[in-house]
Order: sequence, then structure tokens, then C-alpha cells
Amino acid sequence: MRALLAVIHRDLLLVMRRKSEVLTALFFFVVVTSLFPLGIGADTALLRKIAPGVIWVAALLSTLLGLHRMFAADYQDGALEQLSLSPQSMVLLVMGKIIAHWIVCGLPLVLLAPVIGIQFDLDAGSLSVLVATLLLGTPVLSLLGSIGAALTLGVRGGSVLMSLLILPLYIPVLIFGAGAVYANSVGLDTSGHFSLLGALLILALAFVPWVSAAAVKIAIE
Amino acid sequence: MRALLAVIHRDLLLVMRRKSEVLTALFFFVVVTSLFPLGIGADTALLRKIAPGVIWVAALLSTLLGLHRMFAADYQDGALEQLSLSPQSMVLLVMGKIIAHWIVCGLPLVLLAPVIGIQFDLDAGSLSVLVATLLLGTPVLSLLGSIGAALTLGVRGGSVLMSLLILPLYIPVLIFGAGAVYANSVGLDTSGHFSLLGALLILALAFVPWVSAAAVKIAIE
Amino acid sequence: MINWFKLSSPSTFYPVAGKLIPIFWTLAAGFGLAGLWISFFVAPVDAVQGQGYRIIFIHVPASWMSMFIYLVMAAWAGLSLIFNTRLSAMMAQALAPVGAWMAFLSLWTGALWGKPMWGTWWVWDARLTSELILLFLYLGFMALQASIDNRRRADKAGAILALVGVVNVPIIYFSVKWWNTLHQGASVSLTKAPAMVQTMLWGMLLMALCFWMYSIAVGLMRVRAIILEREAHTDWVRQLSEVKN
Amino acid sequence: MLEAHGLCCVRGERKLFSGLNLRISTGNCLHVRGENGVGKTSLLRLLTGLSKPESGEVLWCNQSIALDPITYHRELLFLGHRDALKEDLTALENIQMYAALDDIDLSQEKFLAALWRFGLRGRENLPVNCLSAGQKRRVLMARMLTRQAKLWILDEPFNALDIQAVHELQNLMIEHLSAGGLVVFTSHQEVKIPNVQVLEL
Amino acid sequence: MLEAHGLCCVRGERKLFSGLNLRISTGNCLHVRGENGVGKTSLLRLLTGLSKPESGEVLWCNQSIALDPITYHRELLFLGHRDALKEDLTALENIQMYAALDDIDLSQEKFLAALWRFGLRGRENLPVNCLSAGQKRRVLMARMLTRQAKLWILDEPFNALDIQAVHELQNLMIEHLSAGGLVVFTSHQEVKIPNVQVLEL
Amino acid sequence: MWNSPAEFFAMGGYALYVWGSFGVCALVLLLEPLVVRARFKAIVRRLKQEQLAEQFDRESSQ
Ligand code: HEM
Ligand SMILES: Nc1ncnc2c1ncn2[C@@H]1O[C@H](COP(=O)(O)OP(=O)(O)OP(=O)(O)O)[C@@H](O)[C@H]1O
Ligand SMILES: Nc1ncnc2c1ncn2[C@@H]1O[C@H](COP(=O)(O)OP(=O)(O)OP(=O)(O)O)[C@@H](O)[C@H]1O
Ligand SMILES: [Mg+2]
Ligand SMILES: [Mg+2]
Repeated sequence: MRALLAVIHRDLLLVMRRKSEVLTALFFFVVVTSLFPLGIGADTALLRKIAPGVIWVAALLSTLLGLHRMFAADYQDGALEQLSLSPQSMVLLVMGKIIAHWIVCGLPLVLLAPVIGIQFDLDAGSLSVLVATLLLGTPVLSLLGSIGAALTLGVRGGSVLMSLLILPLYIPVLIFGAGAVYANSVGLDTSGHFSLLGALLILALAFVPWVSAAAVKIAIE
Repeated sequence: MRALLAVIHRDLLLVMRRKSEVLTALFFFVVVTSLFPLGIGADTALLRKIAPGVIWVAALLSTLLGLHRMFAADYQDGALEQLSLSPQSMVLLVMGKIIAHWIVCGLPLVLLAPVIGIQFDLDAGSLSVLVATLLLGTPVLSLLGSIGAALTLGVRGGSVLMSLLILPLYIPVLIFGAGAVYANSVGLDTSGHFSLLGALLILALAFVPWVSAAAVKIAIE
Repeated sequence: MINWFKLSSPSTFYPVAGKLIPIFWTLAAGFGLAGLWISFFVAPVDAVQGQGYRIIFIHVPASWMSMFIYLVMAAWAGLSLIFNTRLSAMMAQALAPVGAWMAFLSLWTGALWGKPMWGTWWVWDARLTSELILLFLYLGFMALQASIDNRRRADKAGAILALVGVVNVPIIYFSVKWWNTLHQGASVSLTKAPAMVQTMLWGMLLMALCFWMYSIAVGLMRVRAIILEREAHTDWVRQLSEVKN
Repeated sequence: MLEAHGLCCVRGERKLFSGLNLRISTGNCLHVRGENGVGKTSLLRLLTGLSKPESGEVLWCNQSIALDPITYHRELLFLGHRDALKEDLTALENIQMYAALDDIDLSQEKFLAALWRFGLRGRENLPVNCLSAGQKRRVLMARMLTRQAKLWILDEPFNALDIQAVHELQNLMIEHLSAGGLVVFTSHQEVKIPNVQVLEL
Repeated sequence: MLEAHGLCCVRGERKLFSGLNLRISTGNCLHVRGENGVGKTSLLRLLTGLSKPESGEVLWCNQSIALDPITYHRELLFLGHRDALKEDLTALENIQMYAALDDIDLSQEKFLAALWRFGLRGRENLPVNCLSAGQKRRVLMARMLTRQAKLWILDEPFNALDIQAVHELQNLMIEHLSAGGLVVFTSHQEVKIPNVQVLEL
Repeated sequence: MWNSPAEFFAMGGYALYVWGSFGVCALVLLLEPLVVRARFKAIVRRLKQEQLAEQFDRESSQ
């Protein structure tokens, strides 16, 4: 437990050292969602219709962008080797890194989503569903992402390859997440979507840290 | 001139060594454009309407993803220092790197765009306009991107910060690019858009290499 | 005749700024009080928009200042790049947050105005969009400077970014404008405010002056803090009365 | 006590060494020598468990290190060619962070004292990327002091150090040995440590 | 002929040295010494023009290097702490790539001969990330041979090299000097090069 | 123009928007200088401490 906190603390400290880093995942989210109206046009009805999809895709992409940071820097300067030599189970260390990633890249999105929603003219009901789906979904994104980040360690062009590996895994989250918001906006029941998202989260929590730890070990061998 | 070719050759060789890298910008483009129908739903009329915007935004994001590669690796292992000590003007070297980036990240998009366009049910006229705008626009993206890549060299979290710096600069390209396709689809004249895109390209070609070279020099000082 | 070169060294500028700050605060407060009085008690109700239009008295000044400050900031940045003067880089660094706040206020008040007038918090109109992008440019500038440890490098990198931004702001503005006129959203049309009544104009002018003076005052305060931080190890800082024990 | 039986190491298609046995007991020191590329680094990585041997096994206290790596790692300190310091954090933060991960509780003063001992006074709070090549290695020396491990495995620890720092590191190693520690290291330079075993690869 | 007048170097808030003058003429060699962190690397970077001095100037053939960096760089070879090799490319590709950028035309055999001279026979086509620490430095030595520059500025070139390679590098430097070259280098080890000037920082 | 304070605060039904704008605006304009001043004071305090530390150093070395 102490080691878990130590890893989280260390990663957050590293992020804080570059103050900008705390905000950049968030900024990226805002900028991408703002690009769409520019590309598509200012028709409010149209925008409202595509809003859930756009916001979810943007959330997905901004989580993705921060992913390479999870292990890559530590791998390159040999710190990951040192971590794996510390008397802690790798699973714990990986879990700590995932949590730190979520705090930096996931949580801010959840908090900011309402503002973006307003830009797309969503109503209050849709906004609350959106936030709830993001709250359940972004941890899954961080968890699944860690697998890709670990698998592509030390592979040049890794960050792009990683996106490629992970995006297919992200698709269920995207579909249920955006689906729930859409269902709500047309007055359908959303509990099905939510329980599926919850199930994904539990599944991911149960298995992913082990998988990622194994992948990390393979990478440093 | 020989140095320009040498830089291009070197960068392409490095990319080829990781074969996956050649394809990943392209795959990313494909995956992002395919995510949208998943997030938004399969309504053909709606998809056709948002197609130009989505394709252009995807092109923009996939150019962005490869950008950090332009200088970062060379900076970290000291090769950029060595390049700047070679008896060549920095502007030339930077130009070479920009061209190499475009060949890897821009050109494939142009070639693949028609296929994506068909997925969104665009007609032949729109497709050709789309390809033409991409052909004019993606070099501008590579050029402008090099500024951000150079400015964020050695800055931790650089790749996310870079997106933040560059995306605002990309907006005119996005607007004219997507705008031309849209205008064509509603039967308006597109020559205005094209001449603006061309003007942007010429402007960028004339100024950006110098700006980026200055930024690179600042970074290695 | 003031010796400008002498004034451009942080050590001489620091005390001068200290003396100027209260002056600008007084000016800001004076213009502000007068402006507020006019905006709430003199300016008549607007025929179309009712009392809601009074937001104009802060919205327009904030919008103007956000754009104006960017220009000033870029000018300082350019000076620092060309002449390698320390003070101008510090000026640019100090102005960025002020400008960012102004851009934020413009967006905030605009959104709060848009809801009653247009029925929506936000539309993708040229002016609004370019204001949003301006905010991003400010934030990018600040983020870039914050993430580079080496001060000299941070200054130069920031200066390059600011100058690139200056070239781009008009391009962005016109591109968004043309884009918007091509396929405008049907829901809203931006009508200009009805012909300004004389008193309204005065109120706006006074408030704009207030914002201007405020920006100068806060900018100077920030510059002083930055000077102290950066020159902490020089002799003249050690000799300062506020630092000496 | 560290033992290795019949170690064989293959990199790519090249067999670097095979049938290598070694045995180091408490208070002893092993200097692995050999020309560039002969496989010193590869051997050390086998001993830490970072990579697995083609055949053979490594024993710590008569138990294979693959069985219970966590207990083994609790007693182990490995320094490689790369310094594994976070460039954005300060020297102090770096060694504190490693201590937290290694489950070591020390007061702030101890850390500072360790850094000062190796000439980093006044540089504790400088981000590591501002330090010179030798100063980075000195931070690692401070970590050796605070890590409190029994077995040290050091890959060319004398690189980039100036003459005085080389002396200090030798003293540190001698101290560690006389306190019952074990040291395995590689170096191309001559090293003055009493009764050191040499393994020529 | 390399000259420096009144060089002053400031890093962060620390003044590393000031008023430093030096002058090296053809066929001469300067060994910059000093403890870790004294500013050797910083001085070398000033001499290459990679960073600008706070005050003072560096002259090459009586002309400030800031005026015409390209001509200066044509005569200059700088090797730093980092090896600047692309890990994905092979040793051969690495030196060929640098030659292309440096405007040097050599046949493939010349490059191979250079690599072989430094014991990399059989490893020319291995990606650099498979090479050992010392072998990477040997690739740099091969580059010194093929670069054909007049002025060599080398930052701790003897690091990670084994004894034999150290000898070879010394011979290489002596050869270069007797052919009318100039060398500036740093090293914490003793170096056997005839009539070397020493600069203690 | 205003008949009662209540009417003034109601702003003809636009209270939320008008006071939301003016309120946030006032908040920002007041808080920003306060934050800057706090930062300034913190810097001065740090500088003072450093000088004290140096004095001690000098005295103890003598
Ligand atoms: C978030 C929303 C808004 C933003 C970002 C915004 C931005 C701006 C900017 C940048 C200006 C200065 C432009 C110039 O002087 O050329 C401006 C002026 C102005 N805005 Fe807004 N605005 C917003 C909403 C509104 C709304 C809702 C109204 C009224 C219905 C409005 C009315 C005005 C008026 C009357 C001016 C001054 C007109 C002029 O000088 O030409 N704005 N706004
Ligand atoms: N994929 C591969 N194919 C062939 N040979 C390889 C491969 N990977 C590594 N090698 C060889 O294995 C050896 C690795 O040696 P190692 O790094 O252990 O050397 P070392 O003794 O530590 O040398 P140094 O003193 O230079 O640090 C090198 O000779 C290298 O060329
Ligand atoms: N931002 C900074 N603030 C304070 N000191 C700094 C800063 N950046 C660098 N330094 C100091 O400048 C010096 C850099 O020295 P340099 O790298 O030139 O040393 P060196 O002589 O090459 O040492 P080595 O033998 O270890 O390679 C170090 O003492 C370092 O602590
Ligand atoms: Mg080795
Ligand atoms: Mg050095």
C-alpha cells in the first residue's frame, strides 16, 4: 500500500514539475472538441446530434495522448528497471502508475465535460449522463491503455503503434459511453448502458494490472 | 541540396527501420474516421454531412501524432547537436526533416482519403476536391507543426503541449480544407478556398523553415 | 529627457514601477467608479434587450483589452528577441496572464449575455471563435514558458510563439469569418447592437479606460514579482530595503 | 551469499559465455573484467534477474532468485550504464523517491548528509538535468549509501568520476564490504580494493 | 588556430568561470581538467559554438566563430557525453549518414575499414542498440577517422573504453596531431600524449 | 431610473446574467491583484530567509 502511494506520489510529482502538464490533456480535449464545429459548421441542431460522439472520441484521444508517458520515460532512462528491482510486486507499481495517469488525464475531463457540452448546446439531463459515463469510462481507458503503453515500450514510433493497438479495445467503451448519452437524449432507458460500462470497469480492474505488469517485465528483459 | 537529400534519406531510413511506423499515421487516420460512425450512429445523411469535417480533423490529428518524432529523438540522443554542427545551414536541415515528415505522415493520408470518403458515402466530385485540398493542406500542417515540435523540444509532456500550441494555428487550414469540400457538395464555387489554401502554403513555405530553425537553435543552446 | 536604455534595466525599472503602480490603481478606480455609475444609473434601458444589455459595459472593454494586450505582449516579446533585453521578456511574461484573464472575461460575459439574447450560451460565430482561440494562444504561451526551466530559453521560445501567433490571429479571424458566412447556422444571426446612445458610449469608454489602467497596474505588479524572482541573486536585489533584514 | 551455476548467455546469435560458475560470500568483492563487448553487462543483468539465462541458475542464500524475486530485490542494489535519474526532479527528490519505493524510512537529514558527502552541497535542489555528468553519478553514490542493501551490483561505477570521487567510491565499497556486504562490479580501470576477486571474461 | 578571449560562462545563477583565455595552434593538444561540475563540458560547448558565452569570444583562424559558423563547422568534430548514434541504425549506417551530412565522399570500404580498425568487425550490421557501451564509443572513434576534420573537441572520449581501446584512441589522437590537427579534450584519467598542454579549471 | 433597490437588483429579470457577469468580473479583477501581491510577498519572504541563512553561514564559518 505504501509503495502504491509512493508510485502515485512520484508520478504526480513528476507531472507537477511541469506545471503545464496537468492542464494539457484537458486543453487538448477542449481544443479537439472545438475543432469539430469548425470543420463541420455551426448548425446547432446538427452539433447537438453529434455531440456525444464527438465528446467521447475527444476524451478517448486525449487519454491516448498522455498514455505514452505512463512508462516510456521511465523505460528510457532505466528507472523502470530500477522500479522492477525494488522489493514490490510489479502489479502494485503498475496500478499506481495507472491511477496517477487517470488523475492527470481522466479526472479533469470528467470535470470539464459539462462546459464542453454547453458549447454543443446539450441540456442538463444529457450533461449529467455524459459526466456519469465519463466517470465510469475514463478509468477503463486508463487501464486498457496501460497494456498498450507497456507492450510498445522501447519500440520506436511506439506512441503511434500504441494508439493502433489500443483503439480497438477502446471501442466498446466508446459505444456504450456515447450510446448512453444519445439514448438519454431521445428518452430511452440508460441503465443497460451503465451496467455494461460498470462491468467493463470491474473486469478491467480485475485483470489489467496483471497483464500490464507482465508486459512491462517482458519489455525490460 | 545534397544535404537536404541526406537529411530526408536519413529520416526515411529511420522510419523504415521500424516498418510499423510507415503505416501507423495512416492507420490512425483510418481508425479515427471509423470511430465516428461508431460514436455517432449510422445515419447516412448525417454522416455525409459531417464527412468533410471529420476527415479533415482526423487528418489533422494524425499529422499531429507523428510530429513529436520530427526532432525529439534526435534531440535526446544528441544527434540534433551534431546536425547543427555539420557544415550546413540549419534552415536546410529543418526543411529536410519537414519534407520527410510529410512523406511519412501527409502523403499517405492524401492517397487514402478517397477510401475513407467512400465509407462516408461521398460522391466522386467531393472525393476529388477532398484529395486536392489534402494535397495542398497537409504540407502546411507539416510546416506549421515543425514550429511546435521545435519549441517543445526537451520539454517533458512535450507532445501534449505541442498539440496545444499548434492546434490553434491549424484552424485556418481546417476551415478552408473542410469548407471547400462542403462548398463543392452544395454546389458552390471552390476556387476561393483553393486559392486561400495555396496562399497559406506559400506563406508557410516562405517563413516557417526559418522560424523552426531559430527554435531548434534555441533548444540546443 | 529620460534615458530609455537605463530604464530598460530591471534594477532601475523596479523602483519606478513601484511608484507607478499606485497611480494606475487610482486611475483605474476613478474611471471604474465613473463608468459603473454611468452604466447603472445614467444609461437608459435598451429598447430591445431591456436591462440585460448592461453587460456590454464590461464585455466590450474586456474583449478589446484581450486583443490589445496580445499585441503589446507580442511587441515586447519581439523586442526581447531582437535586442536581447531582459526587461522586455519579463514584460511579455507578465502580460500573458492579464490578457488571458481578459479573454476569459470576454468569453464569460459574452456567454452570459448570449443566453438571454440568443437563447444559447455559445454559437460558433467568427468573433466568438477567434476570441476562444485567442485564449488558447495565451494559455499555450503560458504553458510553454512554464514548462521550460531554463529562463533564457523559455523567453526566446515564448517570443517565437507570440510572434507566430500575431501573424496568425488575423488569418484565423478572417478564415472563421469566411467559413461562417459560407454556411451560417440558421438559429441565430448576430445583429449589431442598436445605434449607441451617447451615454452608453461614454460608459463603455470609461470602463475601457478603467480596464486599461487596471491591466497596466496588474502588469506592473507582476513584472515586479518576476524581476525579484529572476534577479534574486544579484547585488541590487540584496540591497533593496524590502529584502534587507 | 551469491552463487551462479553453469550460466550461459546468448545475445542474438552470439554465445557470449557458457558454463560460468561463480561464488561470492559475505564481505567479498568480485571485479568482472574483459574487453568491450565481451558480456560483462550481460552477466550483471543475469545476476540481478533482469534477464534470464539461456541455461544455468543464480542462487542467493542457496535459493534460486527466480523463485522469490521480491525478497532478493530487497537485498539488492543495481546500478547500470544508464543513471535512472529523473531529469526533472532534484537530486534530493530522486533519492527520496527511490527510498520510498524501496521501503526505506530515513529522515530528510540523512538524505542530505548522503548528498553532501559526495560533494553535492548546494546542488540538492537543482533539477538533475542541470548537473554535470560526474555529478549525476555522485547522486547514484548517495543512493548507494541510503539504499541499505546487502548486495551491490555496479556496472562501471567509476565512469565520468573525477579522481577524488573515484577514491571516495572505493572507500565506500571497502566500508560496505567490511560491514559484511557483497559487491560485484565491472571497471576498465585499476581498482584499489583489498582482496578483490577478479573474473576475466 | 583556436583562440578564446575572456570567456565567461554562467549556468543558472552560478558563474562557472570568467576571463578565460586560451590559444591552441596547429599540431597542439589541450587537456581540460578539473573536478566534476567545474565546467569542462560547458567550456567545450562554448568552443563549438553550441552555446553562447556570457561575455568573451571564440576565434578560429582569427575570425569569431559566430560570424561564419558553417565554415567553422566544416573543420570541427565534436563528441559529447551522449553518443548521438541512432539506436535503430547499424554502426555502418550511422557513420555513413553523418558523412553525408558533413559533405564527405568516401567509398564503402573506407567506412568498413574504419569500423574494423576499432574492433567492430562482424558488428557493422548490428543495430547500435545491440552494441555494448564500449562498442558504441568505438563507433564514434570510427567516425573521428572518417570525419576528416581539423579540430577535434572531445568530451571524455576515454569513458567506457577498455584498455586496448584507450591505447588505440591515444594513437589516433597522436596521429591526428602529427598531421597538423588540433585536439581539445577532457578526461579524468591520465593520458599519454606527447607535449599536451593542460588547462586546470 | 430605479424605483427601489429590489428593482435594481432584479435588473428587469436579467439578474442572473447581469450580476453573473459583473460579479465574476469583479471577482477576477479583485482576486488577481491579491494573488499577485501574495506571490510578491512570498518571494520577498524567501529572499529574506536566504539572506538570514547566508548571514548564519558567514558567522559560523568565522
Ligand atoms: C461568448 C460569447 C461572446 C464573445 C467571445 C464575444 C466577443 C466579442 C469581441 C472579441 C468583441 C470585440 C470585437 C470588436 O470590437 O471588433 C465583442 C464586441 C461586442 N460584443 Fe461580443 N462576444 C460574445 C457574445 C456577445 C453577445 C451575446 C452580445 C450581444 C447580444 C455581444 C455583443 C457585443 C457588442 C455589442 C460588441 C461591441 C460591438 C462593436 O464594437 O462592434 N457579444 N464581443
Ligand atoms: N542481437 C544481437 N546479435 C548479435 N550480438 C549481439 C546482439 N545483442 C548484443 N550482442 C553482443 O553482445 C555483447 C553485449 O555485451 P555487453 O553489453 O554485455 O558488453 P560489456 O562487456 O558490458 O561491454 P562494455 O565494456 O563495452 O560495456 C556485445 O558484444 C554485442 O555486440
Ligand atoms: N541551472 C543551473 N543552476 C545552477 N547551476 C547549474 C545550472 N546548470 C548547470 N549548473 C552547474 O554547472 C556545472 C555544469 O558543469 P559541466 O557540465 O560543464 O561540468 P563538467 O566539468 O563537464 O563536469 P563532469 O566532469 O562531471 O562532466 C555543474 O556544476 C552544474 O551544477
Ligand atoms: Mg557494459
Ligand atoms: Mg562534463
